[in-house]
Amino acid sequence: MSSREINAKIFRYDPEVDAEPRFDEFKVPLIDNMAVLDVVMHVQNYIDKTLAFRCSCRIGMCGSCAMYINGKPRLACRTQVKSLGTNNITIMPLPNLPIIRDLATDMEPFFEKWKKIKPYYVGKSELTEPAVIRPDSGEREFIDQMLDCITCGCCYGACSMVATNEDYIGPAALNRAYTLIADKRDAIRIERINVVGRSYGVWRCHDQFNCAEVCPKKLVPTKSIQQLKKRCVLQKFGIFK
Amino acid sequence: MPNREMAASQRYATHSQVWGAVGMWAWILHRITGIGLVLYILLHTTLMASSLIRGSEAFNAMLTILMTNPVLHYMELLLVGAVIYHGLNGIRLLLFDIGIGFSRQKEIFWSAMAVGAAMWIYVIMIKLS
Amino acid sequence: MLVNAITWLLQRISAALLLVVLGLHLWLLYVANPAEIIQFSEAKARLVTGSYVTIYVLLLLFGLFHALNGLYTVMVDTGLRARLVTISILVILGVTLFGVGLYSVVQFIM
Amino acid sequence: MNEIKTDVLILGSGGAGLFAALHVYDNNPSLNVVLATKGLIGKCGCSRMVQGGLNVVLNPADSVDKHFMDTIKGGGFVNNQDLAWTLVNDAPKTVHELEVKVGCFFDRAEDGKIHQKAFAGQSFDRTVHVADLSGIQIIARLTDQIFRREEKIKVLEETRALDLLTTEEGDRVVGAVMANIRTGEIFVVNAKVVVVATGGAASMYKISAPSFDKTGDGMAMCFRAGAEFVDMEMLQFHPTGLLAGQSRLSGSVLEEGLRGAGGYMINGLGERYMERYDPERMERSTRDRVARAGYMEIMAGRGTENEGVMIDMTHLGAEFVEKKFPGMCERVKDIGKDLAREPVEVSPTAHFQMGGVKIDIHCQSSLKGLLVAGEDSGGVHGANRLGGNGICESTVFGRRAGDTAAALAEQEVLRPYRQEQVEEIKRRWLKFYKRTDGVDIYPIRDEIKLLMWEKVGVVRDGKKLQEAVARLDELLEMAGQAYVANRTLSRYNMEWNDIINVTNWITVGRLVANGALLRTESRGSHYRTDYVDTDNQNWLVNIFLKNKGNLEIESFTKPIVASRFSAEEIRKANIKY
Repeated sequence: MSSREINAKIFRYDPEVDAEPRFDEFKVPLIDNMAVLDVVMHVQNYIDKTLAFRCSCRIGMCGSCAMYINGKPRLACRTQVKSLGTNNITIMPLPNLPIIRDLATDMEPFFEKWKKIKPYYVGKSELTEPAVIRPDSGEREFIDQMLDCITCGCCYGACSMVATNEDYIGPAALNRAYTLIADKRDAIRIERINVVGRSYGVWRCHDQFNCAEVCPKKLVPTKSIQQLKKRCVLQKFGIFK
Repeated sequence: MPNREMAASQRYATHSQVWGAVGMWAWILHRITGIGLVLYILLHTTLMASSLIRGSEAFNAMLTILMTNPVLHYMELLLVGAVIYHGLNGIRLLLFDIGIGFSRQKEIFWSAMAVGAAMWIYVIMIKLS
Repeated sequence: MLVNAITWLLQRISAALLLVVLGLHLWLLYVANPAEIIQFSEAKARLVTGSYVTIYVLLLLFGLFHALNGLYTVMVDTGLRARLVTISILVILGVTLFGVGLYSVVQFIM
Repeated sequence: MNEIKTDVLILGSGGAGLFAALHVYDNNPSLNVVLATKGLIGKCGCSRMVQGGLNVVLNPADSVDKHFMDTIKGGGFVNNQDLAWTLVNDAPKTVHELEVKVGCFFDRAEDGKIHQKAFAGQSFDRTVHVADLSGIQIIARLTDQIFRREEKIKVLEETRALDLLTTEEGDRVVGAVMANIRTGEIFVVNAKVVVVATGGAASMYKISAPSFDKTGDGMAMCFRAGAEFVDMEMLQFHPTGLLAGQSRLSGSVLEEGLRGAGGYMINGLGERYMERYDPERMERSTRDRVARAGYMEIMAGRGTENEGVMIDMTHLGAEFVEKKFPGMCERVKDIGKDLAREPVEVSPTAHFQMGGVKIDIHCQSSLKGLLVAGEDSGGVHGANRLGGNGICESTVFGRRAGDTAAALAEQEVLRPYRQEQVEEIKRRWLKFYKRTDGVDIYPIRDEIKLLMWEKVGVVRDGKKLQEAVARLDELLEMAGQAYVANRTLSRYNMEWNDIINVTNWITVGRLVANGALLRTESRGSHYRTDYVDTDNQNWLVNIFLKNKGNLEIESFTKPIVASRFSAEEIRKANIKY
């Protein structure tokens, strides 16, 4: 890391024009606190203006800039160049998603599946006031940890079950389903259980932990999915209502 | 509006994987050993029955072949290894299924591997002695 | 299609039981029985007791279910479409093998 | 060219845009809504980035009157009091709806009720929050509710509006010309009502907090369409923007709750410098004062070597800080520092525009058919916004805009747009593709960021403002001469989008600079070294700006809307800013 220069190898592909993708190499000066997002922005602003990528908030809250960086899906804004331990950075688009151009992927399949689990809260009609839930009651212990999902798609890109089965709903959507199914305020939990219990749902997860490995928010979707499996079985025996 | 139609023309997607993760390797090995064991079980049941159909002498002859052939002898060690791995990693998976060990999945994997290695070495020593 | 939940659960249960039964099987073969080559007569001698027979029948049952259901899971994971056909084939295969295995066990008892 | 006809067109998918769409649907599910957003839905813009939370009166010991007084006091008394009153009055309803209908779950206090934390500039602990990253949950839940109503709410992602379409008389908005960023396709949305909620343009400063895609597009479009603006000189600097060298992480906000919880601001010499500026409230003073104090310390040479000051949380105990502010600790860790265990370098950072399009309490702008909500609108916060009133504004007024839009869409008919205006707009934005040579947009972008920071920044004076006004006019001209490197590439062309972004920045920047030049006093976030005093005799007025035609700026002033706390009372209270 002594060199003040970064070799960035960036995936280029325009589906309308190119038959095959290619890699372009760029030399980018290293600055302090440089994030991978700084690298691609430098390239686009000052070297090759035609590069395409997506970003928005640059502080890891919007989840727009997920890319496959040095062998792992990561948020470009939250990945410090220093943390990669090398000056050679290979940047590719997020796996398992169609490519719009270069590093910008089409999140459509991800959100189609997201919508499938009915990701929206439907309050119970009798709940007209904010529920009174004491923090020490333990009722929301695990839900609140898993609510921080920013739908960046890193887990979706990392999941080899998504890669091999295009119907699999994927970790992010299942995690969201869990947060709603475990939420006692919600009215359509059984409906959701019936969705996630189908063959494209929780049963495709085989505890690989790739999602947890790459999640920039340090969530463990595997655990949410396990909780869902348990509830599916309980519901089958009429215990979960 | 045009967004939706867009997707169809853009079929290309990369499927790069996360190779650094322990869980990924654990799963791959679990699958490989699993499929191997399925094949073995098919072979095992049919071989047993097909030799027994011809009586106890045929059975003894068959087992003598199976248990003295040096190649098969080493293959058998592999088989035992596969069973040990599949079983121990299976215990790890069962732990997850009852909700234990998510934050320690890597440590659990390596501990299971250590136990498995000891068991396998023990079997190898018995077999080769 | 909550049959998924049941097969998933059965896969876990069979796994847990296999750990015991297969463990016993291997123990008998490698530790308790130091003989180089297994003889029909020895095997027959072991299988006279009812508990041994039970172990082997269970081993057959759990083993086959676990193996074939596992195989099916692998196929579904990789995007299998012809589900019903596959299930039918696997069920027939399973039943046949169970019959074949049972035949072997019976040979030892008789 | 494609054309979409709809009842309501909503631009922007932050708190205001999403809530507006939701309320149009919930008021009348038969109405068609088109929700266009420049990025991915719920992901672009700043509502998502909200950290602190949302000010609301829930506790019986608190009162909306107190919240109102805090808001106008914090705002230097130039707030539109009707709007400020609407804000504080609707806030409880909004939080109620967020919890009960939308499904948010805010942090709970020991007794199981919603927890409210301390924020600066407030007489009561009333900020509702989800740890220290509240925006994620608020916006994620709202977005999911949009998905639920997808049949009638058509979401156009990565689709930006280029300009608004008006009738011949110019007094009514009838839709917008849009560009699909992914395909480059230009098309028209013809609507009965247009809701603009795209956010401000604080990103035009060298050190700034907003997300990159928020470039004041809505404001610039409204200006070009002829809407009236109010108090554009009022642009807030947040006192604690993280300093990360040249990295684009620089400027991202460390939340207000840090100061609320008792964090110290110290300068390069280790002094708690707020003693000199607001000895009474110290670090819990309003943002404008703390930001200016920091800036002045830096200017006086008492800053750190990277031209910053420091926020020090260490005396509160590492465990407390890590538990209460996990998101902030994480963010600081990215640049190799430890918020819980050492002082962290920060700088004032351009954050929020209090000024904006003039609206009434129904979000109606000066043009018929044009509703504006959220940061694009002006008047709610006066000269300075309180922390926690931001997402509060966007949700409160987003709801209102939705209600108004539904009512209007039921009454109004769909009026035709003018094809020649469409052609003109297309010419304006597509000319950059026609040139083979011209101006590179990125040096212009870098220049405007520096220009705004140095001349229209935390501390201003007449001479610098005049220079800025003149230079901004030149830069607008120059940006018009820009060209794109690859003329045939209309699909996801970031350079073309940046040309539009920079043009919109300059458009809004001109309003800020001109407004600042007109206001010859200091008040709230507007501070002039040539007029350091707050002049309550002459300047309890709002400055209005609008497009005279040809992008020339026309200005006029009106006394403040003081419907609840009169100008006389304000003068008597004699609070200096």
